[in-house]
Amino acid sequence: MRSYPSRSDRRSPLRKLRTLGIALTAGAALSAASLAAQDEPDPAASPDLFLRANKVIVSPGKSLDNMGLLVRDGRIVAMGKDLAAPEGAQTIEGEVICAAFIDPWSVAGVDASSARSDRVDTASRATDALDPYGQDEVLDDLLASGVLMMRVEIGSAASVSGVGAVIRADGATPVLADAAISARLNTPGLDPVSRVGQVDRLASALGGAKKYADDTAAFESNLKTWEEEIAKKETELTEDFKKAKKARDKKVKEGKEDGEEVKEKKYKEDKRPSPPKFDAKKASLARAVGGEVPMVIHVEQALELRELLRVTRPFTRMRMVIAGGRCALLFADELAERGIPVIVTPAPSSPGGDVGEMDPGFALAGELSARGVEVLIGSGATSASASRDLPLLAAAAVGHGLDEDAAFHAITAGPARVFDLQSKVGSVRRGLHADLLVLSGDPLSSSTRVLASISGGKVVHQAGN
Amino acid sequence: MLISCLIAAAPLLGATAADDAFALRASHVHVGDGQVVLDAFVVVEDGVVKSVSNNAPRGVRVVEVDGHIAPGFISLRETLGAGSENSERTRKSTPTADLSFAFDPTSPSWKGLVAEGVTTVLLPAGSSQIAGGQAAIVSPAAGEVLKRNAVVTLGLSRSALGSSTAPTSFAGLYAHLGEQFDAASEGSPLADAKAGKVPVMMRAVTRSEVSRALDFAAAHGLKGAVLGAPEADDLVDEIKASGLGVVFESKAAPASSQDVVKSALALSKAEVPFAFTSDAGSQGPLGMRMQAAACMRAGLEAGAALRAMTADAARIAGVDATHGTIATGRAADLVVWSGPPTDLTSRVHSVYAGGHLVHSAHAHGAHQ
Amino acid sequence: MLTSLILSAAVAASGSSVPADGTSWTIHADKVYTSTGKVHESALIVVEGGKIRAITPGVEATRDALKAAVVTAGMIDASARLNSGTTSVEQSSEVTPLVSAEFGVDLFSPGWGRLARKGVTSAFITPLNQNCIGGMGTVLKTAGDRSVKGRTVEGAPMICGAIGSQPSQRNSSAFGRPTSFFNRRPTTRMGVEWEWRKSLFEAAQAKEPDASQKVLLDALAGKVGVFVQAWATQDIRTAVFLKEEMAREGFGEMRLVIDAGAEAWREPAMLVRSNTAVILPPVPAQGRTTDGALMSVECASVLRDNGVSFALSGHGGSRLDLQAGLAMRGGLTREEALRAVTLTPAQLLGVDGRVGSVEAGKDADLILWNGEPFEATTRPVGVLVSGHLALDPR
Amino acid sequence: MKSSLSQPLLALGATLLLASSAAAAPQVDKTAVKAGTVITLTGEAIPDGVIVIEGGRVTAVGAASEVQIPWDATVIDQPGMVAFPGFVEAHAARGIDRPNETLDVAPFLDVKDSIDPVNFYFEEALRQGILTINVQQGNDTVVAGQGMVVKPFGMTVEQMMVRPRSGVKISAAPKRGKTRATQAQALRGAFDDLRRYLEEMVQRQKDGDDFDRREALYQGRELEGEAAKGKPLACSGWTIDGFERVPRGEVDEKREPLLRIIEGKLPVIMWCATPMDVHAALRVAEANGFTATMTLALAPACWKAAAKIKASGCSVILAGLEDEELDPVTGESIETFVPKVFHDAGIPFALMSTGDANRSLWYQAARCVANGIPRADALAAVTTAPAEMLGLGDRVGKIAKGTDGHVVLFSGDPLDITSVVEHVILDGAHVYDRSKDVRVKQLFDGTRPPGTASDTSGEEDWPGDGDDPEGDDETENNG
Repeated sequence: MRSYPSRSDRRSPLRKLRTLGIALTAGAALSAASLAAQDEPDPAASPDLFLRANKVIVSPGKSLDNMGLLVRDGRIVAMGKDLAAPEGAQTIEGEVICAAFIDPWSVAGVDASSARSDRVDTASRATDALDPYGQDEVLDDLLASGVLMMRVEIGSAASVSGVGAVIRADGATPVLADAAISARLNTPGLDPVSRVGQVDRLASALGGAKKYADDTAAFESNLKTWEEEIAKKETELTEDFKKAKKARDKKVKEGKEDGEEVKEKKYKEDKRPSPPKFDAKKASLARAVGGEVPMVIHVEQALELRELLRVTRPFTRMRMVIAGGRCALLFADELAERGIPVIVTPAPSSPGGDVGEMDPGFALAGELSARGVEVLIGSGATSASASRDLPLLAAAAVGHGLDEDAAFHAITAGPARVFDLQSKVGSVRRGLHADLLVLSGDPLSSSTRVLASISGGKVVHQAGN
Repeated sequence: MLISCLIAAAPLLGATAADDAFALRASHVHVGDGQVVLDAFVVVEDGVVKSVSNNAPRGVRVVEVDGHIAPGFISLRETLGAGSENSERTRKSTPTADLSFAFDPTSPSWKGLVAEGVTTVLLPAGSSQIAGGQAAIVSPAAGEVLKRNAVVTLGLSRSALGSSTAPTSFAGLYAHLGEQFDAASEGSPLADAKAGKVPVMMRAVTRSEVSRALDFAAAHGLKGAVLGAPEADDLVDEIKASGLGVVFESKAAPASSQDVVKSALALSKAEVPFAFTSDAGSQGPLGMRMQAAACMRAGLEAGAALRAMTADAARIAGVDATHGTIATGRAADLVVWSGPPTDLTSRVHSVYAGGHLVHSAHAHGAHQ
Repeated sequence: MLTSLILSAAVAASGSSVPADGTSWTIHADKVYTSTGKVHESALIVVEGGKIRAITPGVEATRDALKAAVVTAGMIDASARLNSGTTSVEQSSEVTPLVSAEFGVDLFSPGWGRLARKGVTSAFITPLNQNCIGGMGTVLKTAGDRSVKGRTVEGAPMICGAIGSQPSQRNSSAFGRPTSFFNRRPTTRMGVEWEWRKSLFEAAQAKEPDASQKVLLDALAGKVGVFVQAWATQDIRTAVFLKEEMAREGFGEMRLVIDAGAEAWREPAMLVRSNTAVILPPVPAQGRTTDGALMSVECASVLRDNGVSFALSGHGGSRLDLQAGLAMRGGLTREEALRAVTLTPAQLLGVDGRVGSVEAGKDADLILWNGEPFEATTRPVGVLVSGHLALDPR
Repeated sequence: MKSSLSQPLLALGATLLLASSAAAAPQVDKTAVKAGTVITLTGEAIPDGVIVIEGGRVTAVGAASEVQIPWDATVIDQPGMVAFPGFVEAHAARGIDRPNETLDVAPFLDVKDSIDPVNFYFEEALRQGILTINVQQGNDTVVAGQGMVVKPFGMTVEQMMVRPRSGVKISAAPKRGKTRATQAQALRGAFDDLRRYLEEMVQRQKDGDDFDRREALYQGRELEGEAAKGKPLACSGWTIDGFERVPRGEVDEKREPLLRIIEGKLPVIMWCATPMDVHAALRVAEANGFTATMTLALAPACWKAAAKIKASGCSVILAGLEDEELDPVTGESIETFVPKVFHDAGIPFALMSTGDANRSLWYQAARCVANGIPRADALAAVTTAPAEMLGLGDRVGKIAKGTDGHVVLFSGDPLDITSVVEHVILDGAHVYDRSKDVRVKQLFDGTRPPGTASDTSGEEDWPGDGDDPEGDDETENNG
């Protein structure tokens, strides 16, 4: 099991990797093996695990007092006030138990060059760039800070950057290999015309993908009808065969007599319809247009966002998510009405609360949520280690007007819902995956410590050792 | 948002008439040295704290505030408003330069900083000079210089070395600095630093830069602090022995820079005074609190975190007689919080600088 | 009788458990090469407070002794090139005798541990070779104390510089360029030689010499050694001719050491004549190395055959024990190779009073080998630096 | 520079020696090598042993007392020397004029067309006692061309050839201009494209057949039952129904090698620069069913994926002996001796020689011994192990009845730092004699014997070398 104790001295996992030798890499290898077995919790997880706390936050704003939790094979199998620890179960107690934090916008666990690349397309996959080795240190710190899952992207320098994944910080293992397609409309230093141009290019790409999807659908129906016709024709022909043969034999006979070749009857039939030329990029983008996966678009400024909201109206099935959105307040009503969530990144670097500028800084989250927009809080994929700040960012958002439950939602249930994982993680219920935190106090309070991090039923961090 | 800003803007123009005497009553009063007085009255007179006690003062207007009162935060480096005016490029050393003249009181960005509860700021010289000048301590809210020639700033990191200007080597740097100190005439800044009258702030980043700086400080009997030193925990014994403090530079995300977090914990364990910087220009006004909160989530006590942003910061800057704590005779730089001041989830209700209300988050709230 | 006494003392010492400071040990080796020509069989070495206290041959290992097949003195890299690069050399002038290399030292660089674990226990640190006369070098232990002072091994002072292409690299004429102090001589080898001669002459003829000229005067008088990097034949010649010219001028006999003398094998007679010592650079992978100098594994034995005093070096990046092995491949005996990485460099740097051989009273800088030293099939399995375990054999 | 007139003549002489013996090689029928020690690598070393080579193959090996030397055999008697099978280089992107094409996917290329018989590298290999070399393209690729196993002697590629089409070089590490994500994408794309191409082929065939059938029905003809023209697709990764309908000959020759890869008929050498590349490599191999025929060529850092590799059953070629990482927290360097990790994990491994003349395969093996790997296993990693990987286990890497007539005579034990190669017998022909070696004689001036081209393929082709403190060359670490 790959569980690092929190570092008490200046020793990094590398050292441990070395000292523990292969045993550790076995862990990493194992987790990578689960690439195939997607989102199923690791069956080889530790034995029974029993958690107890004075307060269990089952979902934002809803908590139960003095509960026990039983974790088995990576899942929460029982919850109850008078639930007792079974024989031989590892027991961890704390003040608060809640769902693990999920960073909806991160590059942690992704190979750095792929994360920064500008050479990716819609068919590129974040799962191809997961690096459990190179970012040992970073991932280790995430486990300690309670951020156990991230939605990761690649190609932060590309306008459209392909299929992102939701991964566990523990070994950078995928939970969901196709979490979202992501695009960017924030190329710095462009003049207004080309800024709008960016949006139009995105729009036409979406349009192209939609057409490709339609063509494919059309081909499939055509093929169906053609096959039916041909089948019919074939049965007819088989029925008429004897007659046809007689006729021919006759001809042949006559032919023999006046020594000339038989002229065969010309046979005609409709050609088999051919599929549209295969295009991996379009095929991938089409899934976002069709709403199979969310479409996350990083946009900060008003011009782009206004344009974007306009051009995307026709794509009714697309599930759009705005990332960044410093100017989102200006369009709060439309965002709320169209149910478009916003991943706010209250970067400490944004000049605070200064309304001379368009950037409301830390107050953005609070004000958007007050206007009925679903707010997620993400670390902004600026660097792999940035995700570590997630609970701090959420807390700071509370300090600037966001409701405490909304802030908690923004880094747990929210991301889980937006990226179709609510049936697995993001809240604490029987049957859900055991991705949990045991805390010494309220999740967002600065004086709270993460006592234990449980990822897919495994204890991946425990304070003190 | 808009309203609050207008409110905040007003005092900066010095428009409010100061209450010459009033008292604030709060459920918690954080003195700044670690202790907390419950349900206390803070009496302010002529911009100075007159008393902190549990019994109501007579004859002064009492303002009930709901929440916690804490000393205004002190940032030990802030280049906001100074822009690039804080380092002289033509010379490697300008020890007598006075940073108070780099202070731009009208810079709009100060508002953001005040709104985060920072009432006192140290303006040091940039790190590209070796002896860049004397840092000034200013009140961004009042737009005033509180103390000139407060701290001598020294740049002992690689960024003080030139690639095609002398010195290019640490040997050259220390030779140069040595000469500066030896040549320092009575009463000059460097002489005062040697005499221990004025604290120094030496920027040193890598461990070897820090240990060289410590040696130099020991050789010349300097007091004050090292600025930078993210890996201070690796040198905690040496630093403890040197009697110097450490000022951590707030980093861009992640604020929970593990180096700084580990170092802060180690220093606090060894009882070495340390402080943070806000660097709002690059890190935003919250950088300082984020860093402190990161340390707390890793185990630093709230009291220690608050000290680092108030009392200890004042001590390092040599202004602990007037700032950094809520006690009789100290400047009335007070911040009213919705909860514990070190908790990121707490909001700033109102900010007083020298007894003036300089920021109020909501039209209602602090004042009934 | 006597031995038995020492032995009992030794055993007593070894019997006592290791003191807290962790600089006292007993070590048993099947074979000890002392670097002084002596070889002890099955010897017990007692280390106390970082010093070698006693060596007792022909005894069995005590229970708590560190065991090794062979023990030798720690290696001394006379050209370790372990400094923090450009920040170690003051380039605002071409001649900076007052600069001390210790300011360029970064004790926290991983290079130190790397050296120590490979058996290098002392290293000569010089300013980067970008100046004609860069400044004073210094000998540091590769592990142990956390301060430069604590690591320093006081030796004969050495002024370090370079002759060849390096010192002229960044310089240029001011024409059409933004002016910087790089607009100056030397831009050629001639210029480099000119800078050397100029500064030496000026020092020698100065009415009242300034601080840096005093250093150069000591160099001319042979009180301060002159450590000159010179890869190729023409540069080695320049250095020697300079020394001889100064002698003719009656300025004094410089104590000259050629660093990185890859092509010293070409004209050994000249080196003998001028009694100049040579530090050989690592053997290049394919014939040629810096400044186009040619070198092969045989160079060391050529110098030996001609009676030139020489040491081997690793330039930080290359394992010094491998260099010794390659010298053996080129014809040196094991003992000669050992001397060239221990006692000889110690003598050249004037630190042989403390390090360079396995003798009672010297620093406990020891390498524990798992076989005969410098073989490709062996390596240091334990290293002591001033008694500190830099590599634990257990 | 001591350039004498005699020197070029000497060089000429040497080449003549080589040339003549090359020409002579077929004629030399019977050779017997007597040596003080014969290391066969099939068992204990034989003191004072004899090796008899007839028609280029070893016909007898044993103690002088037991082996009968044919009366008409040429006897090479070196009582002071040690006879050794000769080293096997499992992988070298050298001796060719350019290690890589710009093309992403080019499995149809063959190094045969770029091997340069007079390349300096082969001369040096002979001098180092490396008698079997698997020449492959470089790592800067997605799917590169096919390699070839050669011996470092001969005037033409045909003379040198031991086995053609020895395997295709694939890289899991990003080619220049690609990232890990796009490299994996390109790799996946290459095989997806093959699959789509084959599916379309089959579809066209099906359509055609169906049409013929219906036409016959319509015209009332009996359709002469068409026999399946091809073989079914034998890929354990994926398959295509009705592939047997397609005649193999119709498969585009540019794609044909990929088809042979997924059918496990063409071995793969997969380059990985980091442990995460190993995951990518195994993913694509599993998906396309060539894990069993894949050998991993690894940069030192890949030791961290040892467990994963062990599970895959792949054998590995190690480019570089030591991995060094800087602890991100302390900045301390952490060294790992890579072969030990694989040895302890029980993964078959081969070593690679660096460009350093003084630290060839013998040195790589010796370092393994120094770091605690048993001598037998260390020697295997430069002889029998790579031989097995190349499917030449019964021919090279050891001396036994029936193996190729290769013998290297060392001046001492092959792993001694002072030992050098004195003689090389290749297919029974005496092709190298150190006493006549121009370069050794002229060691002090770097001239090359006339007619040897320089080795153009650079070391940078193996990032492993760079990471490897053992494999350093003149490094000024004060820049």
